[in-house]
Amino acid sequence: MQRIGVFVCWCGSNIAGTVDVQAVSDALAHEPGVVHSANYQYMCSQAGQNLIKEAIEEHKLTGIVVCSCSPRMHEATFRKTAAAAGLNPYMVEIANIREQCSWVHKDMATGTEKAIILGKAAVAKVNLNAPLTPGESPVTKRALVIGGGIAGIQTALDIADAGFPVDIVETKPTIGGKMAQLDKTFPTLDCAACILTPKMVDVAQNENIRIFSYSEVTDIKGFVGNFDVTIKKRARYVKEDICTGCGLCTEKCPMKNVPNEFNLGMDNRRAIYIPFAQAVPKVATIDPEHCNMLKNGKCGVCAKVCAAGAIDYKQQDEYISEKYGAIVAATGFNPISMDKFDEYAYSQSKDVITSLEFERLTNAAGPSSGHLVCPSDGRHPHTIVFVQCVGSRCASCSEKGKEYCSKICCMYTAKHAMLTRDKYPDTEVYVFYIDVRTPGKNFDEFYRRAAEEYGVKYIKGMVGKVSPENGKLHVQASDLLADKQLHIEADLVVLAAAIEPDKSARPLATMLTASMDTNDFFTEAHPKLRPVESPTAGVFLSGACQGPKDIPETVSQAGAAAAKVIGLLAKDKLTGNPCVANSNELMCNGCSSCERVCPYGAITYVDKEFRMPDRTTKVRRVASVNEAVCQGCGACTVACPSGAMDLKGFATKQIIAEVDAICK
Amino acid sequence: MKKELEAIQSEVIRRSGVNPKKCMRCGKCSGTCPAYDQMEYHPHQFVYMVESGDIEPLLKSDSLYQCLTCFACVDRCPRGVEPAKLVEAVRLQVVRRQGNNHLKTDSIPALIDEDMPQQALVSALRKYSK
Amino acid sequence: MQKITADMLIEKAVSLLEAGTISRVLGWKKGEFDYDVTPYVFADAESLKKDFVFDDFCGANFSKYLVAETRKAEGKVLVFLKPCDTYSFNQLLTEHRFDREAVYAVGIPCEGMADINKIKEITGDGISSLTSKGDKIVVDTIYDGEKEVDFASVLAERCVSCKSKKHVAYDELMGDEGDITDSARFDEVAQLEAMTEDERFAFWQSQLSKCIRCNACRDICPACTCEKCVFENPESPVENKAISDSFEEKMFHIIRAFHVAGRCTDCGECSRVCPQNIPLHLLNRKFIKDINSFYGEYQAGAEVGSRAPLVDYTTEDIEPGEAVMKGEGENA
Amino acid sequence: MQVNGEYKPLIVAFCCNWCSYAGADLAGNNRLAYPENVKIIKVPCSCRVNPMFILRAFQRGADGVIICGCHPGDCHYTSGNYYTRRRMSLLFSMLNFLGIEKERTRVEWVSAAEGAKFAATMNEFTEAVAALGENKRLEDLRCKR
Amino acid sequence: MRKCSLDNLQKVFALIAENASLYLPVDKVGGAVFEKWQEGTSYSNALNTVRSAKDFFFPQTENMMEFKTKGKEIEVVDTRDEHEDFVVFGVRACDVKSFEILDRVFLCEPVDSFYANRRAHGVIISMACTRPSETCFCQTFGIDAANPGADISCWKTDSEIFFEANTEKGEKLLSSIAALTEDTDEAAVEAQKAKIAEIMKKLPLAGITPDKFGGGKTSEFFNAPQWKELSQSCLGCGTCTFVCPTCQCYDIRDFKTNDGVIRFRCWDSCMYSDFTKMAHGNIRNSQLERFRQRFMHKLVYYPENNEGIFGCVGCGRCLAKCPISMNIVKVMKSLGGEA
Repeated sequence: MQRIGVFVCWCGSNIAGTVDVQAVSDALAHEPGVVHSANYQYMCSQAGQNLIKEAIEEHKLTGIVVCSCSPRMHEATFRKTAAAAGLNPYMVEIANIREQCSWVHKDMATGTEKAIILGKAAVAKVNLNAPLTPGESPVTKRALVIGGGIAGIQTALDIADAGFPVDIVETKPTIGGKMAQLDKTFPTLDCAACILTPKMVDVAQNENIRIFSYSEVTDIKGFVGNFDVTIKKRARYVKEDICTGCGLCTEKCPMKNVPNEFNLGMDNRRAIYIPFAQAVPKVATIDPEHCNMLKNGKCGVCAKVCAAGAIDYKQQDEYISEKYGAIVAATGFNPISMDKFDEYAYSQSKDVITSLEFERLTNAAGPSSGHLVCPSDGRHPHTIVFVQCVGSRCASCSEKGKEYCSKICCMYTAKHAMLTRDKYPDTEVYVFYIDVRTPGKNFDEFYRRAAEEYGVKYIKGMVGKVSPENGKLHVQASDLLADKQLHIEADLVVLAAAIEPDKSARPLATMLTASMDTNDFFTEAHPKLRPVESPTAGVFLSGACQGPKDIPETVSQAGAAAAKVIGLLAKDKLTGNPCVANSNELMCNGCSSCERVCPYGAITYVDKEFRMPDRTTKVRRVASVNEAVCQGCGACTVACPSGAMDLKGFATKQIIAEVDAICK
Repeated sequence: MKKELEAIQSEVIRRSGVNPKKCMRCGKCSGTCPAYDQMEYHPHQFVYMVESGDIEPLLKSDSLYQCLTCFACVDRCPRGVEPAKLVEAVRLQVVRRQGNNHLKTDSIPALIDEDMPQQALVSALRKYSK
Repeated sequence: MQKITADMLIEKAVSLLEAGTISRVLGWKKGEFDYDVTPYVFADAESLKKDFVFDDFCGANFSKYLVAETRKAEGKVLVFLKPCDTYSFNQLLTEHRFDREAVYAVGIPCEGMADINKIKEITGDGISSLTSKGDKIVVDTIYDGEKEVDFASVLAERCVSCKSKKHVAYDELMGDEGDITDSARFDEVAQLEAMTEDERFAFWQSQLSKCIRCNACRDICPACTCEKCVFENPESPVENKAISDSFEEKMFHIIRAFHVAGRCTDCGECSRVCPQNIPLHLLNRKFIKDINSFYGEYQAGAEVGSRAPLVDYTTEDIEPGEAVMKGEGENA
Repeated sequence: MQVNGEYKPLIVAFCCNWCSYAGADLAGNNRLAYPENVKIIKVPCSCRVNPMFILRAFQRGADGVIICGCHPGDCHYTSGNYYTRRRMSLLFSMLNFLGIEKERTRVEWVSAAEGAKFAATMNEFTEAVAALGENKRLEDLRCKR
Repeated sequence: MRKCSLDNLQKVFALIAENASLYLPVDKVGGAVFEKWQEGTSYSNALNTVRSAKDFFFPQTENMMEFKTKGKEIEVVDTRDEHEDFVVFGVRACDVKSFEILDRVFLCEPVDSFYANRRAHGVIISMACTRPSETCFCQTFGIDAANPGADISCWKTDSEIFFEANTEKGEKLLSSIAALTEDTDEAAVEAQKAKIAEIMKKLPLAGITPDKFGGGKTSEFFNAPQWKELSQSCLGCGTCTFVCPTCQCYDIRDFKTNDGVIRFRCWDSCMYSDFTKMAHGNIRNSQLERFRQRFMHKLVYYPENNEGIFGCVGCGRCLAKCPISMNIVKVMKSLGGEA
């Protein structure tokens, strides 16, 4: 029989205003097992906690019930309190009489009655609680960063600097990500390459970092501290360790007309290529789709010109298995497709471009060597129209774009407009906006400078239609403040396309058993308090895969994720959640139902010898739970017809005791 | 009068099925409207005026009949507000309240020229009569 | 009348025994009357010849015996499987309830089994002998002498709606292989679905209140092979022995049906053995019908290792609210 | 369930720890009222809810049972609510087949952000159960003395 | 001896039902059951009910008392309800005999007051069997289907029904329906008895004899090798015990209500794995032991303690209902009980 102490919190007037706390503690004092019942103004305060500690000692309590706010608020607090007084923390149950009682009911009588019933349910449960001890598991001191953009780079560098080995897996032939494609960065206008490429070099040179470029993660098993990951290193047909990155092959390759994805298809590359000059690793890659040698067995020019002998047409995909203690998702973003925005004539005219294409056009290493030209004919554009919120802030019912604000467009559009006016004062630049959102350090100043000093014409309104006419673009738009419809003959239209998570994020989330929101952004464990952690233990989030963000934000989140990873890897052992499934082997009939529903693969089967009541022995196949892997969802408990599978902390008997108490 | 206008407002909202509160004032409807120049009140203003209850001027405005019901605004509105349906709903209110049609069937032949497509006739009849 | 005779099976069993392929035979033993057969483990040719029987009354399935016998390490057991038995056989294998290597399975054709109660409805009580004769059964009674009944008219209910004459598991097949039949086995369920809620409740209240909790349905059920049933386990909060105040029997039958949902092969044994003649198979069939309609056709036991619908899901599954409406059938 | 001679439906709500229980908390934070006869039992995941719990609740005097979990696709354990969805689809269809009023059982997906939905769902469900009257068809007379 | 026309039977029922609840076999889907008579309820012609008549004195579940708890206080509440007068009509000879077997258990010291009260308040009207089934073997245990006994014996012909009171209770009841019955000689009944006797000889199980069994035979049969093969088919369900008119084992259990505990008893079956499970475990751990217990009890232990009376009445219910057709007849035969 338990000796239970009940502690009813007033929460100032939050509870006591609607619940007669004295009546609650009096009523619960008569419940079976209860030997002490008290109430106090603020149970979570130091004084309140001391009250609990003293009672545990004085009344030799074996379990306590705290009637207070939601367990989501203070369950951990009271568990620590209990532990400090020598009581197993899992002998604590919380009756939520604030969020689920005093705050939703107005009448004192009903509130009090409900609080008593909730208290009784908690007492009934504690009566069946058993002390639980979390299991321990070792930590593999190596981290995996998935995605080699600025987010992944920064996370990897920070982890490596703390002395832990890190692997970066990047699907592209080089790390660098979107930032490598940018020209300048707002609001300081420093050149993206100038600040990014040194970091890329740092990564390459860091002894603690391995880069798996042109690779992808194909399988993840295991759990926090002990992930088993399979990485598919795609064949690039070039021996990475031998290639010097001299680039001769990329000049001699006869396949000249491969669209260059780095420049968003605005120019061409060869079948063997290095994405850009500062690529890391600076190694050539053969594009098997376009290489004549790989397709038809004819050519072999690159092998002939390669002095190092790095070309290997027979190279195969390689699968690497590695163990990691922590995984960071840094899969980044992409602009959305413009397919559904036909009104802007993106598919009809080469002179309608996205902002990322604009970045490449103005980048000195871009297809036009930094000269701002119309992609259709190379002429200098005199009138440029920027359209904001293309696909951002769309109602879900419109099914065209995204409901969220893409956050970065206002600022990069201001940057583009400003840079254009700075470099080409003869251009007319219009920016059509719905709202200009500039909450960031020096952001609004930047935007105002574009409008005030650089003469960018900011027009409140939207472009309704763009139509190519006589080599020009006829832009029809509204100017809401002037209450006019505008008709502009533009040379170039730049669309600030909404951004969305990379397509690889969804399958990765499935492998990680990490949750995602409806937009396929990774969900954080807590939107405010745990913003860089996934709810799945050991999985962390860095950069735009968690939500739209700019470079400074990405870098700070990347650092934060690294700090969390370092905190994890610094531990030798992890203590798990003790509320895990356990199988009563005597009852288990080995039917495999539980194994099939377990999302974590925590259940395996073993043949065990049993001594039967009739003094014979028999060998039976029974389920066995890996407590370090089990996350305690309880799916197995219902799949099990014989009731052999139960969940510690949420045992069938405990839940039924609660049901009984509530239904009295 | 105020009461009556409120009644019209709620009737317009109910009949059109449009929630003008969804409008984020981007003006894309007006940017897209082919009849913009003919209209006294433009699509985005329609939405705002219905939302704010400023319906009286709309009832008197010719804009009601200038809307071509081409649905470009409906197609392009990023928030799914559907301004054309609002215009139609206001128009219907006016037509009903007048007790007669905006265009009499008899007066139609005079307005027809040879190039007018059959479709336009039918849609005009639908639009201008009860 | 069965196309295969006891003599043919005895011959097969004896030859396998003699060849050393098997050490014992799980079969049906002659009873007191011509209609009461008992599952029995025959260990030698002599007892087989004396007592082995196969006739129109060999309905009882061998699942429980198979689980028990294969745990004895004494060589292989020969088991004769009618088509419906093979589904249970596979389902037990899927759930690792016995070692396939310990069994030699011989598939035998089945023309359906007769229901003695149906026969008695025609002939009355006092049966002194029964003989199958083509498509007739000749019944001799102490009151009215000899009577002939059509085999088809006394076919057990579960055989009338037989789902398959095809064997899905065997080491060896005797006779001709049949086909999966296009049975109307869900008609009864559909009729109940078509009733009003009140009518359905009245129907089941009157049926389930007959239950005496003898557990025969559970103990014969090939899917109920738990080491210890939750209703019998003192550790379980639902452990219960008695029927009482009209709740416990509902709890028992709902939970039992739920536990075997997706695993029940629709063998119909539960209804056959119920001493109170409760149509328990309708509960299981309701689940099967719903599973087919919600998640696509699924036949438990058709394939070893198939994933039962309740331990599976798709992200597009029907929502419970819609499911309940859909579960009311075409009539909803 | 009778309270002072008046019928007040007793609703047992099983809420998953990660979404719906938090949603209920949010309803509380926003002071969104719902009937006091809604009593919440926390489970780690909606897939922890055994049909036995539901029947037990009815046996002991509940008039309605609702299971709340994360929206499909959002389960903290990735797949728990998908199993819940299948299990409850079949169970509730079976209860309906037995003539138990289908309005007494429900599954609702309530996210941690949907405090308003939680309160609205509870109000609506309570009303629906209230309209049915007391649970007679799954009652246990021994519990009603 | 009294008689009345079958046309008047409903009137007799109505008259009896004025003073006590009257139960009689009624045809239902799936077999006859005892049901309370109401206007229009018709008497079944079935040979026997699916469940035996023991329910009237020894119901499947019976509340014994209730504990109400309030806080930490307990109040004991008497919930007994076995004091209602009732009449059971149409009980067959086998079931009538079963009451004697139950009486010897429940009415010996210490007397089971629940059972005793029900016995005291119940009047049994029996009915002779004219068409026994092939599963009947009551004669094995010296029961005369033609002389069913109990408080009142009845015989039914095509047009009439004959009553003969055997006890004081029976006399009283019979006199209460005197207005609807008339005196008669015994000729018709004697003719029927003779006819029944002829039929009994023809029954297939007529040759089964209990002579080999009885008190003092424990050592002879306990370790008989036959138990192994007899029990191997047994599924361990409780069908035989629950349809049996003489099985009298019960379990006492507590049911937790919303405000206390109901202590009730319910039928138990020696075939169940948890039968007689005690703190140290179970005394009969294999199905063989449990199976043997049931038949040894009926054929050896019971007669040993009850002057040679066997614990079986040959009603044949277990023969008809066992899922795998294992039954006492097969056991007796296997152990040598065939003439």
